[in-house]
Amino acid sequence: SSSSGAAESGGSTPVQGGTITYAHVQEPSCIFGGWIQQAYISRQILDGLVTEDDNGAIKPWLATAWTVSPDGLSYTFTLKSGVKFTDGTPVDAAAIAWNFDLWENHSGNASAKVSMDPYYKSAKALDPTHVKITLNKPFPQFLRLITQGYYGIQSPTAFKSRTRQENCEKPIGSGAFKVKQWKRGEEVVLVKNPNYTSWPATAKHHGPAIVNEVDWKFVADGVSRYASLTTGQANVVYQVPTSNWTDAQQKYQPIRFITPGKPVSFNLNTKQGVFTDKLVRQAFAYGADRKAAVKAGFHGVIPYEGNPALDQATPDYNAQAAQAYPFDQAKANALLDRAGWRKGAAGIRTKNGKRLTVRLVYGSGYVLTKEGETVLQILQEQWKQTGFEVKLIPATQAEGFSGKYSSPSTYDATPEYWCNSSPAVLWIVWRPTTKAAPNYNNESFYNNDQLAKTIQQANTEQDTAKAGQLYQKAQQVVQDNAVSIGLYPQTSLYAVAKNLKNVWLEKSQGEPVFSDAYFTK
Amino acid sequence: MTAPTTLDDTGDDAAAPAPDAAPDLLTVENLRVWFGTTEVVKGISFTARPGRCLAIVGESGSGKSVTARTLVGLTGANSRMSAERIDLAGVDLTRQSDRSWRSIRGRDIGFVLQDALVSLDQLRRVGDEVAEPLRLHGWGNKRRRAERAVELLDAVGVPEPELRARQRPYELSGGLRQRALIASAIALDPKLVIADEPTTALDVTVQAQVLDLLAASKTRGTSIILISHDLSVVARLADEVAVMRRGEIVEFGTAHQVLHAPTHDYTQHLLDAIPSEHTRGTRLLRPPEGTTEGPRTRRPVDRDRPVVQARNVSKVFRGPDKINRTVVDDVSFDLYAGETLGIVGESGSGKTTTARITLALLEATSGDVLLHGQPWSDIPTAASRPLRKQIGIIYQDPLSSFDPRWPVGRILSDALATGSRPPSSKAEAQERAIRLLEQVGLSDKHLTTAPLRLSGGQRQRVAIARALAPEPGIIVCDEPVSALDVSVQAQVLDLLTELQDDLGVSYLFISHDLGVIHHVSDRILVMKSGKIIEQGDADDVFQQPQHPYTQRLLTALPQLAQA
Amino acid sequence: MVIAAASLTFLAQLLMPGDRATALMNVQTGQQKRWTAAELAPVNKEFGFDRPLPVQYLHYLGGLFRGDLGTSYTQHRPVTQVIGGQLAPTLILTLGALVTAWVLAVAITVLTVKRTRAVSALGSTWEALTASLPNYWVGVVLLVVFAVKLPLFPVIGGSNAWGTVLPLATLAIPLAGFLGQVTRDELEKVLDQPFVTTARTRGMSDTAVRLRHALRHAVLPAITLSGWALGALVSGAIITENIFARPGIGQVLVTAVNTRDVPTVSGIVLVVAVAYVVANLLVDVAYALVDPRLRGRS
Amino acid sequence: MTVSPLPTAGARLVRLDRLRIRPSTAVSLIVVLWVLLATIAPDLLTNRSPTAIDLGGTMQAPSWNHPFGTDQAGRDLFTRVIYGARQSMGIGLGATALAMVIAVLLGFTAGLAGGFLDAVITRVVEVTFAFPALLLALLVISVRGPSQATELIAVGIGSAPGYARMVRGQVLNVRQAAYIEAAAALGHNRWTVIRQHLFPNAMRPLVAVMTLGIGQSVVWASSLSFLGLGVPPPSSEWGALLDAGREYITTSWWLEILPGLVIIVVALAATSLGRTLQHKLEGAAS
Ligand SMILES: Nc1ncnc2c1ncn2[C@@H]1O[C@H](COP(=O)(O)OP(=O)(O)OP(=O)(O)O)[C@@H](O)[C@H]1O
Ligand SMILES: Nc1ncnc2c1ncn2[C@@H]1O[C@H](COP(=O)(O)OP(=O)(O)OP(=O)(O)O)[C@@H](O)[C@H]1O
Ligand SMILES: [Mg+2]
Ligand SMILES: [Mg+2]
Repeated sequence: SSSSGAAESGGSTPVQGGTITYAHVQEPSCIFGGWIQQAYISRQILDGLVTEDDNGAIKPWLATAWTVSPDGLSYTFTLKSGVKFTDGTPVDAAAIAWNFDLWENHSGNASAKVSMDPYYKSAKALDPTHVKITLNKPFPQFLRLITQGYYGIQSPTAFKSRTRQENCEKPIGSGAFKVKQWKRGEEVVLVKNPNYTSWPATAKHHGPAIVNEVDWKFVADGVSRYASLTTGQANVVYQVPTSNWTDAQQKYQPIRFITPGKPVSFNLNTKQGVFTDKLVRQAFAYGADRKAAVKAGFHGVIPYEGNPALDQATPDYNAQAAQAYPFDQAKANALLDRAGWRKGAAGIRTKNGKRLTVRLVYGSGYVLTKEGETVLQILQEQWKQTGFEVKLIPATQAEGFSGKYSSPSTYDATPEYWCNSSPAVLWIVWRPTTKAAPNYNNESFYNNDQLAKTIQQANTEQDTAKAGQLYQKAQQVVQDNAVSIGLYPQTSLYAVAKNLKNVWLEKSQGEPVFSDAYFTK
Repeated sequence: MTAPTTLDDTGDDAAAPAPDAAPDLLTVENLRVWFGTTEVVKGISFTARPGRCLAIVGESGSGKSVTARTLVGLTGANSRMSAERIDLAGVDLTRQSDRSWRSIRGRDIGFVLQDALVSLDQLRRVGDEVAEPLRLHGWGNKRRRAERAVELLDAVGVPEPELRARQRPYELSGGLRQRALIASAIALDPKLVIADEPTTALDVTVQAQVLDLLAASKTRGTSIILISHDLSVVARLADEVAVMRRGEIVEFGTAHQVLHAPTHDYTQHLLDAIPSEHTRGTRLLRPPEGTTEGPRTRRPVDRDRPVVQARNVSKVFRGPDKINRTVVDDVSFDLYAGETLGIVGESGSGKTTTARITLALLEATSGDVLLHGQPWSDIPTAASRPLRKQIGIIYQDPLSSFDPRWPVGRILSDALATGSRPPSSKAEAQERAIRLLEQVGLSDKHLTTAPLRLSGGQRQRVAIARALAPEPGIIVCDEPVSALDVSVQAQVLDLLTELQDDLGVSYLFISHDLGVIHHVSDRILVMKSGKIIEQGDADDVFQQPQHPYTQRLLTALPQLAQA
Repeated sequence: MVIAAASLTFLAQLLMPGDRATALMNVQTGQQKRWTAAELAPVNKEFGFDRPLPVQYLHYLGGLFRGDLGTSYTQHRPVTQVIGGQLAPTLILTLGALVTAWVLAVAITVLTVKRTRAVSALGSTWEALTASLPNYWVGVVLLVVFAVKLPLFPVIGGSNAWGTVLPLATLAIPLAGFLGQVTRDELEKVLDQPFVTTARTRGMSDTAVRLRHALRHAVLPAITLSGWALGALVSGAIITENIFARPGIGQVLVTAVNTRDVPTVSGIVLVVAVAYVVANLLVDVAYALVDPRLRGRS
Repeated sequence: MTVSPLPTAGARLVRLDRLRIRPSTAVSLIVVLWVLLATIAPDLLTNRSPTAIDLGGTMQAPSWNHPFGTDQAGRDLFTRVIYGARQSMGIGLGATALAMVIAVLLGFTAGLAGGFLDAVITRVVEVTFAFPALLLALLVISVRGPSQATELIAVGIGSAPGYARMVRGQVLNVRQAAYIEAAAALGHNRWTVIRQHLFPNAMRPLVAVMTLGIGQSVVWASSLSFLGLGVPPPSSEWGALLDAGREYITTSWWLEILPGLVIIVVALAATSLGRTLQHKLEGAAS
């Protein structure tokens, strides 16, 4: 139930120009990169090859048309002609090919790379307006994947001739805005690109941006962020605190966006510790009222997601699988009894003198918000009643980044999400680890050949319906084995002032789009 | 005991104006002051006249300062005052608004506070401080005031007044500060100057200069109220004397009459307690009522048995400015069994340093000290430790020499344990501690008292008890009475002489008070700038001083006889 | 000492567990996973993490002496620039807070010390209360009251003057309480000093006595503590910048620590150490100005 | 002047009167005792569990039933504050004790050894003093990860240099005292003097400073929690409560304001007790 668009025009008079003040949460260290925080802002500056509309259909952007070879191995894109980067160089086939090469082979963007791996083979400019991408195997999800913000096209000339610092702070694209100034710690000032010609097919107007500037502010504190809107200092705010959502719905234009991909779900360590036993994993899933906890923690604003593999906004979502493991303590108790865990002192179960302890490591403040932490605390209390001793271990960003909690010996469960517009994200997350190619994204350390095969088949299956069935099956396997336990989808909550119209969200990851927005008098 | 017959009855009354020549400047009748509910001044009356000096004397805490402060309306917080009459040249001082008080203070009454050394703002220039009353009372302009301040400093005998005016109080010696304070008090030529203990903490020579200064302004017609507990100081300046005790004036009369023919017992008691050459070999305090005391026999000094021998001792200190200063310079002396060797000298002359070297608490730069003829000062600390019980010390400031956490009992048993006969049980330690306390005139109820809760005299006595505990044959007494008023001082001095007579203890007795030294010493060393400039039998040194410095010291010494 | 502080930080961070290249890759992708050696190799090479630690340290030290603090791992620009851009707002905030705290503390003590019982009690209670206030709580409450409920000040004021008022108050109020307590104790003592009584005996009014004589003595301990207060102010600034979304060193520091941006953290420590040294020099100067007794010494 | 002996009868009364407990001190004492009780036996002050959730009664404003209201999981805030005392005070006391131990070791070594060792230690202390305490804490936490122990260590290490300076100054000060020389003059050896006189007297004023420090440590620890670097949930350490309550300040004020007031009152009480103690000790020393 996503609604990406809140603009109902009419009523008051539109105004040309003006400055949109947008209050975002986190400040990235560079504007372009593989972190979703970077995608939000680079979407304003860089254009993609194709985009996705509200119905999930792939639409033209820099590419006006494309053909797929019958074997599904090559994609030939026709580019819009006359489009220029803001440094004046043309957006031609060579530039596109160079960008693909950058992502795949020169650490240009690890998130772009991991989405294409291992299907991508090469990119080649056929002539200035035609570029051909060749794959190793058929991969119909390819088009959907490259609609994401990570695939923003940059000017090769600028990238090669400028310093790393310049590329970091002011990437050169062909987008509706360009970076004027980055006041670190405060805001990025974006000014409109007056020569903008490459709006996507999903744009709500044709031509350069209507407003002159976007002040992209960073306001980490939720109270301040929402207050900046209520006091009129900001026109749009990101991540409205859920406790203010009702208020925001009454006073502003609310936009709730459920980001497709893997929802926030607990990856259970199947390699070491208590969760090597499937019965215990299932008991864990039954043992707490996740639905009620999510409702309480997020004040009913964010939906519960029972499917741990994909969330409801992702194509080929398995709604059936989402129904598994309803709250049922009796069942949880029975499963634990069967697994040999007996209730001991203070209600905590033990087996062979070992306590049923779950080390639940979570990224505090960057994976889970305060609201998410509340959900954990509620769950912890409920799990206790079935005999689980859940230890909540918050990891700081520094610890998270340093990879401290990435080996099987460091945790039993960890909530994690992965924003991705395609069900192909299943491959990123569940690809088995092999000696030659470890998959560190597989945080359950779960190697299941049947699951791997199913996802691989789905990825290469050219028949959409068949592929859909395979993806659904894969989700079912994940759910049946209870290697991950669903919680809630990554959700963005925006509130837009009433006098600002036509702010809409990009479909693949929910980045706000300001090029069509205008103020009314 | 009667007043010393040697007190000179002639005086120099003739020099002072006739008592009734001038009308009263200040009249105080039935003044009472309370702090909270305690009455500290209990209905006193007195008068002060132009060109004359009224002295208020009395022991510490008798209400002198409170009376003085009341006269300028600054009695203090939580205080209450009542008087039938306080009249200053026709102005009723009992009812003054804050504003009118401000115009009286500094202009009509100059006030020299008791704590002279800290009565000038350390952070401001001396000239500004002296000129402050001028500024406050709108006298002249800034430049004139600065000039006037220099003139005033010059008038009170401050050398190089221009320089001094630009310096700050901490750069001046105590005597100069005292004079600057007086300069400030007389800046506007007030009719009345109140000087509260203007000479305590000053060397005798400087003290004489300050008294001369006040005498000079008296001759100019100023009325002076001088407050002091030192009767010999009073004798030099006062025309009338009021003796205060516990908030009351017990005796009032001309200086000559009060000091030479006191009518009140208390005044007599005070006069007796003053140590001097005349009191040698006698008790300063009358024995308690009912006990009769036979003549005391002094134990002879054993000249063959030197207990301490200092040989060519020198000490060099390296100052923070990296300059070496010789603080003790080639000092040699012998102390014999049963003898009291007095050391006098001005502040900083190296007395304490000499004492600490004698005790081997400080290593001499050169020279050494023998104890009972054995090496002492230059042996390792481990070797000297067992010998320590033979030599004790009474510190100048007893309070700081006690661990503030320890009650008297613990202090004493600790000292007993270090002696040659350590007590074998707790009970014995307790018993012996009580005996020590009784010896110094205290009792077992002081065992559990913290030193802080003792009075000055009691502390001094505990210090003595501690020094006695290990039963040493030698005690170094460093200014043991400098902080005490006469009556307590007398008590302590009596105890020390008694112990010497009874036990044959030897004393190295340091003091800058010549009267005290003369009272206790058999022989005297005079120190100046680290050197011994004169030594000899006490009477010889006092009667025929050889060194000019000693002579200066002795002439500066105020005498009761001057009244 | 300054170099020692920076070196110590640098070394401490090098020796910290966790791989810097991994951290960098994760920062760039918003992940918290491990990476293969092949993926890490280019990063290691680019930043020289593959060189032995002593070599890295010597390289850093060499840079320090040339005035080069190195390049930020995450922002890809010189640390001098990273810090330079953020220094001014923090300096304005901390120094402004120090001055404000002083003015408040002095005014309140002079007005309330040794007055009537009620007034004195009011003054000392105010000081005790404000001295116990945690910065963050003051910040949050001020923000909600004066920016959200009564929109007098901007919520996200950035570094402009009007937006600085609330952050300044957040830092200054607790500090004023602290300085006030110290000054009050001292002023109480000083007002009992004989030289104060002497000034009164010359006919000086109470207010003049306080301002001309007593105050100068009473501020001495607070001056000494101001040097120390700087450290507390920097700590407070980190919190305050966080609450008011204000640019500044504090924010950069938290981010740099989180992302293991070693040169930036060391650089900030260096700057703070320099500030500390300078502040203490200034304190000494101020002390000597107020108390000439110290001038002759040392 | 002599002190007149106390009358034996009623001596007790006089003593009590001597203590001269001012009302503010009495209130502070009560607060501190209350917190100590909460630390030792929280179940005496409340019969609820601090983690018991009630999804039907979330975000309730203060009432008779819930004096401090309830939070987003329906937990009783009053109970959480009481149970949080143990962690908060644990950190406050622990950090102060740790800081003291470090400070005493460094300060005494520096003060007694003098010379080169003194110079080195003083430098090190100066260098660490230049670190803002929060930065030290950040570094410690980034290495060790947030936990009660880490927070304790961070706050402890952060405040140690200040104490170390004080201890050293105190040692140098006491070393000069006449009673130290007096003890030597009696023939005691060095260690006896250090043990009997130097150590206890150098430490004496630190008692008051420690009391002050405990209040400050509680505030410090809560600052770290406020930055999300504190004790992991579901702990109800006071700083953590504030951290959780912050986003509700405009919607459910009590979640932020009430725990904040508790911290302030406790810090205030500790500070005021510390200062009373300080004045008493100072007064006794002069
Ligand atoms: N501010 C005050 N509050 C309470 N009691 C006070 C105060 N000032 C003085 N007193 C008491 O008043 C009495 C008289 O004190 P005062 O200072 O006048 O003595 P004094 O005769 O000047 O003694 P000294 O020779 O020691 O200066 C003493 O008992 C003293 O304790
Ligand atoms: N530890 C020390 N270091 C440096 N200088 C010192 C030291 N102890 C004493 N002095 C200096 O030695 C000189 C003599 O001091 P000493 O204490 O022996 O004098 P004093 O005759 O006892 O004086 P007073 O009568 O004031 O007690 C003084 O100038 C003093 O400053
Ligand atoms: Mg007096
Ligand atoms: Mg001396």
